[in-house]
Amino acid sequence: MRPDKRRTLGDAIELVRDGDTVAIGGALSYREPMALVRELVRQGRRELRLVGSAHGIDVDLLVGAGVAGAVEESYVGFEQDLGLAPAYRRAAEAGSIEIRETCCYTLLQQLRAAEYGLPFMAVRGVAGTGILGLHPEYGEVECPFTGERLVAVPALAPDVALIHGLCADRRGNVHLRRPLVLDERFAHASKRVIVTVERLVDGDEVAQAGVVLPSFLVDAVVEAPLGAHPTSCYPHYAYDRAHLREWVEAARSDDGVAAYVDRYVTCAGGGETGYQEAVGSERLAALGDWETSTERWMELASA
Amino acid sequence: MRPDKRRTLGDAIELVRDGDTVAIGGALSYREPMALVRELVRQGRRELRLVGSAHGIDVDLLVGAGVAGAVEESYVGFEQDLGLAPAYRRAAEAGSIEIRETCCYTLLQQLRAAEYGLPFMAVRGVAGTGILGLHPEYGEVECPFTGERLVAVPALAPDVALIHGLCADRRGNVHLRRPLVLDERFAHASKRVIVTVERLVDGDEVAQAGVVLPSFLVDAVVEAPLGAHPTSCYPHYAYDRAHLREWVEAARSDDGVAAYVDRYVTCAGGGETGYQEAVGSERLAALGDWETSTERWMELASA
Amino acid sequence: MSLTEFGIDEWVVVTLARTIRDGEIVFHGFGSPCAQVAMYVAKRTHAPQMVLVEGSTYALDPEPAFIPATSNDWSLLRRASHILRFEELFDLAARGELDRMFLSGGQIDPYGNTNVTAIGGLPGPKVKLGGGGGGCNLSATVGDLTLWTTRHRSGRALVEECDFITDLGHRTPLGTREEMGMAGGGPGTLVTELGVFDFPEGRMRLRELFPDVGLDEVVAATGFELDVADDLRTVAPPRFEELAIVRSIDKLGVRRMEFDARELERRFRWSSHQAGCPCCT
Amino acid sequence: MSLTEFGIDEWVVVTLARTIRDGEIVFHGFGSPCAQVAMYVAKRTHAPQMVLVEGSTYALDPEPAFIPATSNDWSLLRRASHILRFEELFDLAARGELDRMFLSGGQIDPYGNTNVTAIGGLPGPKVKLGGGGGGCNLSATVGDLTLWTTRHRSGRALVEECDFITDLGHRTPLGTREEMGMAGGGPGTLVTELGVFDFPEGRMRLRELFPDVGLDEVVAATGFELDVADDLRTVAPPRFEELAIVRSIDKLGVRRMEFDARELERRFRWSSHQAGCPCCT
Repeated sequence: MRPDKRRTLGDAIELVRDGDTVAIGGALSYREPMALVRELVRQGRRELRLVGSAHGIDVDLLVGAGVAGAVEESYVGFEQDLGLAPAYRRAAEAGSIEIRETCCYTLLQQLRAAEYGLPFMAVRGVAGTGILGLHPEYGEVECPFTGERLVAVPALAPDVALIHGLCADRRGNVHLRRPLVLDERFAHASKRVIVTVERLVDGDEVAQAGVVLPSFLVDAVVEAPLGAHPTSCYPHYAYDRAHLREWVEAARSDDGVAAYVDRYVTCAGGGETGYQEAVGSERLAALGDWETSTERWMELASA
Repeated sequence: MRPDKRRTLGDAIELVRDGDTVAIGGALSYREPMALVRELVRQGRRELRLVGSAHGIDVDLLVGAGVAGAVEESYVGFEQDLGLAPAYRRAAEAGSIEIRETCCYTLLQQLRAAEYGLPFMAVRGVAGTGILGLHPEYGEVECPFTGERLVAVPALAPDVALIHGLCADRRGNVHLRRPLVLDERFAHASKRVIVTVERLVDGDEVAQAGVVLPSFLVDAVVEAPLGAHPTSCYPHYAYDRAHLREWVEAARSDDGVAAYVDRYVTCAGGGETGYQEAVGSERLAALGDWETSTERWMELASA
Repeated sequence: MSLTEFGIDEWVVVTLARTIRDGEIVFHGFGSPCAQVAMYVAKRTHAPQMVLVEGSTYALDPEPAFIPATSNDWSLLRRASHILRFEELFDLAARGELDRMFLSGGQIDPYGNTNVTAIGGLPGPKVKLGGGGGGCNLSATVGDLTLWTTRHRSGRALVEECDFITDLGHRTPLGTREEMGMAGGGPGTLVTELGVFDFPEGRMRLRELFPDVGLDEVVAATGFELDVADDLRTVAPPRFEELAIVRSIDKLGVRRMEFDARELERRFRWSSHQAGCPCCT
Repeated sequence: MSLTEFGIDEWVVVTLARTIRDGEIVFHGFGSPCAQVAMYVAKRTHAPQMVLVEGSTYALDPEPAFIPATSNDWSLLRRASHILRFEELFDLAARGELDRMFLSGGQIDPYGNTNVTAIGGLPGPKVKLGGGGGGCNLSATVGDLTLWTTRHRSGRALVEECDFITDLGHRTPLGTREEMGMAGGGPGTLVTELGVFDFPEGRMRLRELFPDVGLDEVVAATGFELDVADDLRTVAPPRFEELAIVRSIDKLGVRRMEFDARELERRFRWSSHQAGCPCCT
């Protein structure tokens, strides 16, 4: 048998060191590895350099809780619905974190370079924009065939990728469903990969469901049901819009962030059990109702 | 409704012009678009430039029948089983076709450049090998970050890709199953895409099965049951090893090729119906038996 | 609301929809309800053959029962023919096969450059905005861009110069698109809650006004010298069918989230003869 | 055949299997039955934690009921935990995470360069071989290469210089791997039907002989001056368990396709005391 990669949340997060470049899977309010994010807060990691595409509460919480030192995401916020990410915005405006804003595609090309074992990749855009000015590490390359000069971006191999999946076996074969966002690319490009899943299952079941991340990419797998909450993890649960609203309200001040962290993250119950108790089991169960009817789903979506 | 992309085999192959660079899907004795290959022979296309990874009877037949002018594949043959590809070998040794042998990965990088809209991609290997000498179109690029000099390969956008899939709808949404070989990359990188399928189905069924090539990539879709024969198209049929042996025997001489083409390709019955009659319906049906037992599958595999 | 009465939110959505040509592959960014709803309107009216690419799921031609307030939600996958991989969407755009994209901005300059990164620029922003998602690269290579903003009247949206250029318009301090080797066509249309603009020779020009808006209001709200078309017109009103689709697809009214409450009070109704433009009520 | 008697095909397969270290990610090329069967032997004996990547399907750790004569066949997917995409396999190798690959060649030179493209070179080949598949790039970056040939005795396989270099050994006319910036380790072992070679300082050296082969035969069959280890040994015999696995996995005997009929007549049996090397019969 292949090594057993099951870990506790606490042990898994020990693979993340202060100062690491950390890729966060999922997007916006969808399948973000929130249990891992909360554990980073509990363990008090510092100066993490976050990379990702378009994100929400994951990055905002890590910034608010003082875990992040630099943020290289393409977007952080709550869309037209709940608006700007308060903690991220405040830290950016105060200059307390480094804002290395990127573009989804530029990040993709940097991950591809790492995944392909190449030192750089070219991109077509970026020239002429302010994004270029934020990244002195970008360069230029001349096409040996056409003579075109293109922006070149260096390979980016995150130290750790954090991903929340649907199910996995103990060896670390992971099933995800689309949208995959950058989860696959993060897993291939990163040096270490930590995956939480709703359910640990046997190898046959994950193979049947469809392996998206094969075990050799994965260093640790943690069973963390509801581990994406308050973001969605379909088909298990829809996103918890009311909880996001609560965060956005709280995050408008440092005190609010502290109170949120105290209530939900480092709460007395401890760990994810404590989190789920603080949120309330009835409410968590209700998020699984999305499939009962369109009306119910709309109700959840406008909660 | 989206345009109806259903075509006859004959109409579809009119999208291929003499001299075109043609990418052929599948590999070895697996899911090669043989109905399209045979139609190319019937319509007498000339000077095609074939590109692909590791192939077998598809390329050997096109070379034998005088359709190919250049071959840029990573391998052409019948493995340890039936050995070298006789027609390809003879043409190569006679100098009647241009041998532009490539490597699977180099080809992948060239297709990726086309798919990514970039004029070139870098590869790590190739330097020091004879393959480099066959390709004056390759160049060199220096990494702007590390100073490494890497082999650069130009974007390769085939004029046409020929792919055989499992099912599709009339709009051209195509379902394939793994192994996908380079089928996906060909479809994304090529200017025109022609797909034959075992079965035309409605949109719901192909969506349920899983679309791998979305319709906007596909220019023509042709229902061609048994269209991969004598290569396999699981779960519909195993490969026809005895037929491959017959080809390999025939292909040892130009007369043998002509006799094969006459009997199977341009036969009196005409088109694919004629082909299937020449092969024999009982025999074709037997290839679908692979799933009945391991013993039956082994029997087919050693026919 | 009856189909003889409608709001500016609906009119903006329909106006955005009409910038789509049939057969195009069209993409809206995430967090863009007006553009998102507009794409469904187009798909179900004049552009049945467009390929609708959802803004964060990259689902193709889904038929959602409702539009949720977040863009990456399974409700947006319903009946999709396919879900593109992240990579496939961006590669499609990079090789020039994505025909149209919708982009908005906290700031938009006369060349159609947009800033969704930071008011006051970076570092040291006055207001850190959310960020551009994939717009920075997409704006360089997508065939045609439809811009929109629902905050024109604020006076802070259309500015002489963006504090930060996130997405490319027709010209930046580095030169024109051509000079920078950017293959995409750049912004073709800008729709605001005040009117519609085109970009002749790459510079914004007022082309159409909503009927309850005066030219002077637009001038006052615009932070640069306004070019105005000689034949300035009224924005064509929505058809009943289009309105019905807006309401049926956007049951939760997420499109309204983009507007100030005051703008949502603007109400239009069809004049009884249905010939000309609707009157404001 | 009883488990006390075995052929050179089986012994070669087992010897190949033993070059695999537990935990490695290992790949065989297509059309390579000996290497293919060897990987299953290793997986089921000393290397249970290896990741077995099938040669053309890129299936991970399948448990085929039999090995077919073609490499891209669904029979090779049975119980696979996953099927890698074409791209994933090659990228894995390019970034240096594919630990071992098996490569053969119509010609192999003292540095372990191989020619699977054309005897007589290109253009104007004397014999056009099939081609190298992905070996040209893979050989540059894979951690460790195990080479093999079953045609050593022909005198045409081990040559002073390849007519064409398809896959990289330790040194080409352009220089060493290091000088060319190739990160892979190059060939570590060559197994032929006559013996086993290692590559100290990047040049082939005879390390072990099969018991029915004389050093003079190897010298005669080798097209360059042969380095021989001081402590030349006999190839370690297969264990019963290994033989049983070879036979159970390769029910169709596809491994034998790689050998001349005469070689297949070579038969070995365990000496009754089971201590030393098997005797030839």
